Amino acid sequence: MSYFSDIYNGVKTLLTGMSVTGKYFINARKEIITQEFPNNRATLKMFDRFRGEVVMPHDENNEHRCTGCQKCELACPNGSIEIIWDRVIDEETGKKIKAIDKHIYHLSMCTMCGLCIEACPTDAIKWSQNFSNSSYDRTQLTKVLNKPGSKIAPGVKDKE
Amino acid sequence: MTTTTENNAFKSQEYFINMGPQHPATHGVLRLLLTIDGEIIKNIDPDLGYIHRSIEKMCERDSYQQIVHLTDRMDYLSAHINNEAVCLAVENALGLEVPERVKVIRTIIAELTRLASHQLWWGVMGMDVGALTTYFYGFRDREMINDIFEETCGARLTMNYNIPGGLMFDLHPNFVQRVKDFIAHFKTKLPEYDTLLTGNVIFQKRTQGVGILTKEDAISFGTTGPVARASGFSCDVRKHHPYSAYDRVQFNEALFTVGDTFTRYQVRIQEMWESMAIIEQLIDNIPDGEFKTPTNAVIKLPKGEFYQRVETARGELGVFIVSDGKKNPYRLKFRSPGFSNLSALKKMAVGSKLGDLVAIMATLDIVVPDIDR
Amino acid sequence: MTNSELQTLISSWNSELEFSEAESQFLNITVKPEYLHQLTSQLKSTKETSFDFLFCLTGMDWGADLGVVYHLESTIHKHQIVVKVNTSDRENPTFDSVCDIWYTAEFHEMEVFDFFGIKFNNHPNLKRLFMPKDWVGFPLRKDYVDEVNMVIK
Amino acid sequence: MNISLSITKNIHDWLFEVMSAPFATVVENVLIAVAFLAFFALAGLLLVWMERRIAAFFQLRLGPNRVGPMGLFQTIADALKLVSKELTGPDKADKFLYNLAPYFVIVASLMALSVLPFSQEFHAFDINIGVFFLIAVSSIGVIGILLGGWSSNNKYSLIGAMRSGLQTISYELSVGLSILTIVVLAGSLQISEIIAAQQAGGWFIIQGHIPAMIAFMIFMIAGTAETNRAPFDLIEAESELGAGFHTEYSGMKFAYFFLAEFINMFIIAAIGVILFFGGWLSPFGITESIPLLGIFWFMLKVLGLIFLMMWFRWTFPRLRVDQLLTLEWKYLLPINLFNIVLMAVIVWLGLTINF
Repeated sequence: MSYFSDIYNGVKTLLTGMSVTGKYFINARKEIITQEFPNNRATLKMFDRFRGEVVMPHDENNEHRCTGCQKCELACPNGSIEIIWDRVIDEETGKKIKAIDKHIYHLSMCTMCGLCIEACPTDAIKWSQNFSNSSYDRTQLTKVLNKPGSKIAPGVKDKE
Repeated sequence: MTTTTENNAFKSQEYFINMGPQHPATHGVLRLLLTIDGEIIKNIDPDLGYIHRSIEKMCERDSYQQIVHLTDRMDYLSAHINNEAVCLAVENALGLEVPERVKVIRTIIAELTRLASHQLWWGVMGMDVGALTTYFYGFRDREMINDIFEETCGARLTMNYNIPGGLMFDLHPNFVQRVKDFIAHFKTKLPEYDTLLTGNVIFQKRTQGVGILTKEDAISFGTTGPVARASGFSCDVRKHHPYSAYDRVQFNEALFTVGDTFTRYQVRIQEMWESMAIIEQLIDNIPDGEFKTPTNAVIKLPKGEFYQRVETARGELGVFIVSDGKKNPYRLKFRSPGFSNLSALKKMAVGSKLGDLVAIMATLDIVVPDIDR
Repeated sequence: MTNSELQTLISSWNSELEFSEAESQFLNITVKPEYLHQLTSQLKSTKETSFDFLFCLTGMDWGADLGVVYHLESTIHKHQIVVKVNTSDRENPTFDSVCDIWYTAEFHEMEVFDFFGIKFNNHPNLKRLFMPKDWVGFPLRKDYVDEVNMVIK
Repeated sequence: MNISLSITKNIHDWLFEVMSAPFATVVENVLIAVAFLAFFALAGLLLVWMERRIAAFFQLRLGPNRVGPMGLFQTIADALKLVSKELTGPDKADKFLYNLAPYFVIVASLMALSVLPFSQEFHAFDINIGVFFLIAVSSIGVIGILLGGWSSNNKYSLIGAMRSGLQTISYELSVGLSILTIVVLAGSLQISEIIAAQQAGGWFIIQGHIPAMIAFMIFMIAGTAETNRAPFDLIEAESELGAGFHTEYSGMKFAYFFLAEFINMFIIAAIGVILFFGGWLSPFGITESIPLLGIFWFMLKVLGLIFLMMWFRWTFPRLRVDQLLTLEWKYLLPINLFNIVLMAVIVWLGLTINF
């Protein structure tokens, strides 16, 4: 009679379901996947390619590789990058060349699409793996990427 | 609940209820204006646009490289597939042939995206019908895929890994091993999904015979993806209009005929098996070669109209580009799967109960940013 | 059916259709607004064509004209076609609704109305779907100006 | 040798020695009330913590683990937060009923608590219709839920309240009938006598074998429904109704509902233990001589049944409202009626298993 087989099957499926959760309950110690975030901050390592924020690496002589070509500024879909540049006289050739005054990066507008880093011909900017970018003050999210007093590394030229 | 003078005590007392924009079952900021009689739904009137960002208007302003990252923000659960759609449209318009390696990698990541999307859906489906634990089991497995994405693409959700012409950078060396580990892991966990939820008598009673959509209606409402395939409408773009590497893999299109909530559930479970089969066929033979074909820094499409269809986790995504030869499109239309699927909701849910509506919404697998764009 | 067969068949119904395959991967039919409903219902009901799947409905602003582009597919014969309809009336553009032929058009036409201000006759529930009810203007038109919210590069 | 516990009796005697009778009665009642309120709060908090911890383990999470050892003080912290919160309510609510509703729920569960025996001669109120009293009192709670849902002037709350009404009315039958099955076996409504009968002849779940087990299963299902917990949490149904009947409650008023739910769970589990698992009796009578350990055994069994209810909750999907009624009227009720007859026949023919 289907009435009783219904009850039997129903109870059976319920018990199989309970066996799955029960198994996890017993093995809870091994199976737990929670990461206790602020506690593991010291050991937490992001993947190399993780897109945290855009940074401009400087070498030990406080030199960066940005020529001020503005390709990143053009590539950015959101206008997160603004470059303030000037023309200076190149010491080697004596010609006037572009040099950045400030490479301004608005982290608050950035969508981490990576187009600026793709566009950069001299690898002047790259991703950092810094992941906790929140801040109480919005103005702190506007960053100047080149350090004060920094210069362009010698030999870095715009590819024409 | 105002009664007019015409209404007497014996007439049914219909009333309005606002389901959303803040409601756990609408999965985002979707507002449904329900007309309800007791528990029975009499009418559904969706009100959209709570996260409308005018992506189509923004696309008319942006260059073709920049458009790609906007599509991440549409159906964020199939972000990679959305990217792929725009890239394929641009490549086809340019007549650009991408390397084999790119095609295979795109296909693998697209299937991983589909798996991740369906895992999340499975968890949420369980939660919507009241079994909260499924959510965490679904997320546990999804995390592994997200880690794979993060290692290779640098982001977990909005990956932006595709660019017109290929990929942004090459695969991470660990990628193949990680994917194999994941497949091995998930093959033991997917049967557990079935024992926990699919076989459960309460779940079956909640879903079987609920929200039936016939094949004719499924076609007429333009539903695609699992929703349409549950009704017997064979609409898998991967089969009918193969793109990337789908022409060289063997897989079955998950087709059912009943078209109720339970079959829509089954389609997605079966699609997870098929996705794993596709990945297994490709993962060992990723061809060597370049990871992109160089394009001009400024891409200009020839004058004309270009249409590209891809199969996202929710159904068919269409990208319709009208170009006037400039560096940005004249008009770009996204035919989003969720929007058409949502239009069938009224047909499915009117006459059923409030609890059924939640189950039906769960199997529509709505992602509101995809609908609002 | 191939595109040329489709063209021969469909042109026999109505002499005022314009066919074109240039700059597109589909066969394009441009139809006058007054014949739109007749043509589309014929496209669906005729056995040889049976375009039962409207997979995309796009509103267009061609600069001077406003129009709608219908992408159709037959789930039986697997052929596709594009139907275009245009009007030069920018003040009060009106077409016939096709949502009695394909139910999906109901939502898509609401979207087109919302963004382009194109009205559809016989539409059951034409309202602003995405934009607020009191929004002024139709954002996807080319002549739409919003100095506050729009950033032009 | 029996060390008599008789805590309540001793206190009672001592009070009546040092004071005049009317005054002593008042003091005694106040003491009992304070004791039960304290128990209510503590047990509620502990059960909330237990639920969260157990749910976390089912779901591969850690659960609360920051405040106190193993997060034990987490619920106390939460309660403090709730006390300090502003009591907001909808403008157009029926203020009087809206404020009254939480107390109905609380009073109902407190009254039911009063007849539970925690050990031998360790209960407040050993009334001779004890089981009947429990059934009667436990149905008061639904009035609070109905009032709360109705007076909130919120349609979701109203739907939740209406669902709760039909659910409680239906499942009250099953709880009552399955209890009745055991009363047939015990031959008494008084709780102390029910336990005494089990002391003499073994726990009722063994004594009454098949019908008792059926009755136990029905009791657990119906009891879960009575406490409005998943898979019968239609009145809250967070994915359908937001929070159901208590959507509009905040702060301590919400906490009353919340605590009452857990105390009701405790009560249902306690009734189950009293009727089927011998109350405070130890298994095989191993600690019969030390009545103080009765508290331990009683709590252990109750927590066991509560764990079972939590296991249900974190495994099963929710039923739909018509399926809820189908389950009761088409399955549980006919089986239950048949079961009573079966039990009566077994008792009549003396087919019970006695040790």
